[in-house]
Amino acid sequence: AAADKPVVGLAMKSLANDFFKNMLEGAEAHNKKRGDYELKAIGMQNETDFESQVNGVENFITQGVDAIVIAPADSRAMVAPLKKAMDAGITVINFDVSLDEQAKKDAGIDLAFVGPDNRLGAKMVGEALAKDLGEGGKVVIIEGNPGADNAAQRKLGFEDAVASGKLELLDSRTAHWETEEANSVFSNMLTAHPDIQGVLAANDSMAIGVVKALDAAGRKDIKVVGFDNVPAVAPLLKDGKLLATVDQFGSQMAANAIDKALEVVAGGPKLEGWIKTDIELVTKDNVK
Amino acid sequence: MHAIDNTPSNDSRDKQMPKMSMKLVLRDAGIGIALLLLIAFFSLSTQHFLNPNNISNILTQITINLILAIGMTFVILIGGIDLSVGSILALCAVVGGTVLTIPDLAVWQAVCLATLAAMATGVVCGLFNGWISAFWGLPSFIVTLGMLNIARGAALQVTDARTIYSFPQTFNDFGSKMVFGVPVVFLIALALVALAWFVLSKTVFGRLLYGIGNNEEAVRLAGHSLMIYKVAAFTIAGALVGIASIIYMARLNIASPIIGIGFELNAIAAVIIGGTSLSGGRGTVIGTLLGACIIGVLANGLILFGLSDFMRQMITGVVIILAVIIDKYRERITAG
Amino acid sequence: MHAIDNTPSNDSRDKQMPKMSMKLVLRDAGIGIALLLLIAFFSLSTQHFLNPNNISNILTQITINLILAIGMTFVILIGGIDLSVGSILALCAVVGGTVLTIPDLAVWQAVCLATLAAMATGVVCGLFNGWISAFWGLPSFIVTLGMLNIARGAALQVTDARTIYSFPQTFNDFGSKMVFGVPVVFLIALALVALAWFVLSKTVFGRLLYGIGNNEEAVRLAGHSLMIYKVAAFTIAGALVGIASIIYMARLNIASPIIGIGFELNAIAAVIIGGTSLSGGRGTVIGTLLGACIIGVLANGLILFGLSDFMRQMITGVVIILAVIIDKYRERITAG
Amino acid sequence: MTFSTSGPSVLFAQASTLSRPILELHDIRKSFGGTVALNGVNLSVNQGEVHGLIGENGAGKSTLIKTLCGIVKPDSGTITLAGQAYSPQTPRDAKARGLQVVHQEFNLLPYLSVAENIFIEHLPRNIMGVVRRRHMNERARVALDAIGLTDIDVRWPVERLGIAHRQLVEVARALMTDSRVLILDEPTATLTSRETERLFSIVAELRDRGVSVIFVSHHLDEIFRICDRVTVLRNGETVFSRTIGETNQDELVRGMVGKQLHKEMANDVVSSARSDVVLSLAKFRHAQSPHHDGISFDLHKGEILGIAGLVGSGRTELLRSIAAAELPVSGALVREGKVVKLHSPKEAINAGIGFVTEDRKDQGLILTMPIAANVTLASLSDVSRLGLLDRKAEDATTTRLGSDLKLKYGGPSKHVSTLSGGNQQKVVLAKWLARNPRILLLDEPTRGVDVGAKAEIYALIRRLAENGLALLIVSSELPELITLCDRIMVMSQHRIVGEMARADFSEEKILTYAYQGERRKTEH
Ligand SMILES: Nc1ncnc2c1ncn2[C@@H]1O[C@H](COP(=O)(O)OP(=O)(O)OP(=O)(O)O)[C@@H](O)[C@H]1O
Ligand SMILES: Nc1ncnc2c1ncn2[C@@H]1O[C@H](COP(=O)(O)OP(=O)(O)OP(=O)(O)O)[C@@H](O)[C@H]1O
Ligand SMILES: [Mg+2]
Ligand SMILES: [Mg+2]
Repeated sequence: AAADKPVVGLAMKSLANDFFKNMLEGAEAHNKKRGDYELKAIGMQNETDFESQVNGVENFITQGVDAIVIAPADSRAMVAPLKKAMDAGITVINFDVSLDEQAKKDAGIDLAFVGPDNRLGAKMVGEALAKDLGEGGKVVIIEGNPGADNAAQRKLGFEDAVASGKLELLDSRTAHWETEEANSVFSNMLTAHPDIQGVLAANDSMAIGVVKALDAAGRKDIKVVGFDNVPAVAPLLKDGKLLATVDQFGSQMAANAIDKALEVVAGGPKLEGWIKTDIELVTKDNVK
Repeated sequence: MHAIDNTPSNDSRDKQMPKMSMKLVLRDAGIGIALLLLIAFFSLSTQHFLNPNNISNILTQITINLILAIGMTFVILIGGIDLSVGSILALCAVVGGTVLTIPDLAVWQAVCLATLAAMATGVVCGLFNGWISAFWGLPSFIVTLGMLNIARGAALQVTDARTIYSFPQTFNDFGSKMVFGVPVVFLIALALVALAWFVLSKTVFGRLLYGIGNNEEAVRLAGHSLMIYKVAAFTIAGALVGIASIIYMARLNIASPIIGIGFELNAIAAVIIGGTSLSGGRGTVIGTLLGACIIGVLANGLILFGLSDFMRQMITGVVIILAVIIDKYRERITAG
Repeated sequence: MHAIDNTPSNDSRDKQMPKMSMKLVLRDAGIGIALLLLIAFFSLSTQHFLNPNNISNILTQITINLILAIGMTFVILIGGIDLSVGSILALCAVVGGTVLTIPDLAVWQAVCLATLAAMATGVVCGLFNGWISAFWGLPSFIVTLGMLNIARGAALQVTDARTIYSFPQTFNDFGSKMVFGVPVVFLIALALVALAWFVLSKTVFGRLLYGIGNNEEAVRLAGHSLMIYKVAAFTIAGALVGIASIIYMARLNIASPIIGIGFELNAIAAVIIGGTSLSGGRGTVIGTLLGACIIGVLANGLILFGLSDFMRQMITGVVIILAVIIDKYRERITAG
Repeated sequence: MTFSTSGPSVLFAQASTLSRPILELHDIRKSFGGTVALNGVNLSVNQGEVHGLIGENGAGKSTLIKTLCGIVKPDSGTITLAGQAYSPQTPRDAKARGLQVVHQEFNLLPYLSVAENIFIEHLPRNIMGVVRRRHMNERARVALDAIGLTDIDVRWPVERLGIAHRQLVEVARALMTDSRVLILDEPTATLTSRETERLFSIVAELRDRGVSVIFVSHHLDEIFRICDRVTVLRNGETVFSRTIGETNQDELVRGMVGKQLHKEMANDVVSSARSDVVLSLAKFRHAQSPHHDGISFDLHKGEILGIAGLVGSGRTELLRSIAAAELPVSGALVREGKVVKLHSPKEAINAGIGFVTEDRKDQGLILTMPIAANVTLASLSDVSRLGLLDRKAEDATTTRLGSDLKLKYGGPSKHVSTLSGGNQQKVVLAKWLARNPRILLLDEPTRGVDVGAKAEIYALIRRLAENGLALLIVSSELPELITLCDRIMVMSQHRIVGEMARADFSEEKILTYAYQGERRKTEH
């Protein structure tokens, strides 16, 4: 390895889905374009296996990387290993999901966050649904993995929208981010509450499962919103089967964070606070 | 047993025959009773359970698990286990999905080719599982645990972790087609159950699978090659995973390399709740059908019942155990 | 055979003994060889593998799996299996974590109470697993599959899916403490291995566990109560999960209800790669230690080797299978 | 059987008639589903006597024993032990009250050591619960030496032992604890005469110490040699109990089968052996054999060739190698003039070789499957078309062979596990007869088979030979070989040490050959 090129360790939650895959590709393209650093990326086999991300960070420290750019698997469990990295003189940038403020304070570290506001995004898409349904619209939430930080944020955002749009929340259940489970769980919710008017799905994979369940039940009157803007939902948005989703520009997120990291490594000023990245509501009108 | 005649006397046999078949019926009946209890409970306690729409929902929802569980029945009957079905499902789906989205093919061509490709993928994985475990005499638990990782890695590698979508519309429609209120995909699964039942109970091949599960050495010494039958059981399981993957795609219109995680445990649960012995040699595919129904009814009923997600999970665990306890209890009673 | 004297005759047997103990050594050696091959490969092909830091990383990383695998060895030796360890880990952690964060306790009090609470939780779950399967004669596969759901649901229910954190700093520090470059948590695991080895190979209790795995009916006919031993094996596994959960918390400084998913498969893999027979009655905890090392070295080495995640997963699968094949091959050679 | 051992002289003195009953059974009944196994058994065993328990296969002997040791609960009836009511719920209760049993089917732990198996009931331990291994091994050594099992190491796992050695290990285990009543369910079925003699001397010693022994056997000569009293069971009922001096073989047999035995047991039959050789071995060597030149012999069409030998002389392994259950390491097997190389049992069967194994439970039968399925297991192509089973044909085959073999069974669809030991053995035979082999290898074909059934099997074997089948029979019962065979070879230490034609048959001669080989070994 050329000693003059700084090494950046990119730690992501998973490489096994579209969202993080886009993110990695964005980072790789960025790496090729800049050409002045070396990129090492790791993912986890299972999004709840926090330990393997801790292991990954420890391995980065052993390899002596110059910067670690991390989308934490858990906002608290990652604090200790990242502190260890910082103590070893490694620049750490936190993106995608913010580390927990309290945990950071307890550990005595100060770390900026580069990333989107999940809760705001969820609120945005929830409000789009509220606007469509009008006050008193009956909705259900399909949650992400219980215990996952972004799932919790998105649920809060949905609940914000329910409150501000004066919607009626009939039920809220997890489908563990999965299409097939969302399909089953939602079919069953629909049986229990035939009067559902709108569905807030915490990611697009689950939204796809919900849309299929509506197709199967022949219900065209129910509106669905998702999150992430994965390529597979483009046709659904165009057909009007999906009302809206949120784009967090994942492909640029990692690249941006790496830029920030390299600035610090090159002697730039320390980052502080929350450097918010773009989020955008995607509907029929602006889908690509 | 008193009169010592050396041919089975007809009178005593005739007396015993109805009793025997009663017992055979009762064998599956234990599970059937558990299922009926569940259905009765949810019918009384929830409003929509017996609604025809809900019934067809349930049938759709158990289809994939049922098909996987049929294959698992073959494997468990010979005393094996297959932990890799979930991963193989993903691999079959991405292979099938890739074929399905080849441009410039007529829909029927694309569907036929995709089905063939998915089944071929499943067959290859099954052959690998069966051959490695039979040839080296390794426990299938560990071989299929390896395959679980291999097939998942391969599915991610060939798709580069991307979801495949945009399947032909007629194909997608097929996934939610109904005949007299019964989902077509469930009818396919039912046909597979019937076929498996026939193979297992009426053919020489099935007889030997049971034999191997009971006493492998006796079957070997009676002049049969164990290898063929073991490999065949895993291969059948693989082929069924291929079929399940096509149905998965028709239902959800996507093929993703991360689908099917944990499906193996559901399939195994269906088989065991259905009364098949994990050590092999005993069980029926009808039991498996009932087992899959129990799991499906439970998942559906508990949501209608309005239980929280976490309570639902706990109760699912309790019912899995209760179902086998009921089965055991009935066995004790009828045996005594 | 001719002179019948009642004192042990020595001649013929002394000749055969060295051969026997050589064989016993070789039994674990097959797995040891596989491990050495892996280590040699990674040492040569990657830069940082033999770096002391990396070694202690690996040791830390295998600790949890090793502790779970020790308990799994007990269960598998009696011919059972425990699919619930991952879920029980989460339940123990949230219970222990709750105790750990009780305000106004001195650190040592909190840690002691938390350890007790976590172990008690594990013991209760283990008792349940063991008692239900022994009393009803149910396959432990299905009972622990039920427990997998029950414990997970309970962990989510008691925490309402929230993560518990803010543990005492000294507790957190303990998770990354080193003695001469060896992580303290690994030393604890090693001590548990030694204890388990002693219990299994030196005590009456241990020998009867092996006996049950060999031929449960024979042990029963010899006048022993199977119940006690079966329940004990699962309870030991549960208590070890409790210990593992404390180490998990010390290492990651959180207790979350969603940790531990899939850990059971890793633990089972370690046990089986370590040469313990899935049908029970044969195997050692030393083998389990080696099996856990193989898994840990592989996970670490493949990352250092710079392989893509997906390739890594495939290769992990291949190595799991290869490890048992090597073991089988060696067995065939030494047997001939 | 007349020959002397170098062991302690065998004392078969008439029992010191301490006619105090220690164990009394009154009107014990037990049915399994529709099958009545015990239909009112009465039995009284005195202290310090050896009590023989005999009866046909399926008469209920093993079931009776299982009720005594807490495995099977009787439906009705009372048992008193030493004057007190006795109703054991578990094997543990039975042991606590001083009953020890050697069961008919093996109950060993294959991967544990011989010593651990012997001590499994009470592993010697210190206060920490740690096994005192050296102590255990030494005591196990003494125990094995005492029953004459000197050539195995107590540290070996039991899986390395042959079937007779396993039986002896079980006996050793039962002898480890002092008991009031020792029950032996067909312990001699797998033993050769040398081990049997040894066992008898031990039984005699126990009796002299006041222990009561219940002894089950199908060998009436053994009953007369060792028992003080004998009880005959038939169809789950007690027929009579007699002091041994008041009865004779004929009466016992009549009691067991309810009729006089025919002359099948006699040895005046004309040989049906012909001149054409159907199987010939040349320097045939199996994996365990220490000899380079292996084994060579010819087997003729219609011939019944017996192989005698002491336990562990390599007879089973020879048969297994011929049947390709294990592959031989060198040498040639010639079938009807052609050298054939057999790689699997399948090929052996296709070459017309059938193999009845000595261990029916582990290698012969699928216990939890129907009788019909077991009978047709080796000939499935005859009862199927295009891979579809023809149940009618299957049942017909079963019924036909069942009546040929005088099988006592409830129906073709009953599980084999519901049959008594001897009837199970007949199912194994039926399986091979259904296949119609040219050569049939039989390893201990009448193990656990009662006198009546034995006679039937002998007649059947002769009939088969007359029809041109070549039979190779390994048996540890010399009278069996002498009755049946046209020619007997004696094996010792994995080689053939002697051969004799029918005219020269005698037990003495066979045993002399058998021990010759042994002596040669110890002289080295
Ligand atoms: N578990 C069982 N279920 C059904 N029937 C049984 C069972 N055990 C024994 N029997 C039946 O009870 C009868 C007596 O069998 P048992 O084993 O006691 O005979 P046995 O006298 O020991 O014969 P053998 O000399 O062949 O060992 C047989 O008809 C047998 O089929
Ligand atoms: N797995 C094994 N490991 C070591 N030695 C063995 C093993 N199996 C058999 N032997 C030994 O091989 C020899 C031949 O055994 P074999 O079973 O062929 O004898 P046999 O004459 O048929 O006696 P039996 O009456 O016990 O059937 C014996 O000395 C036996 O102890
Ligand atoms: Mg018997
Ligand atoms: Mg033999």
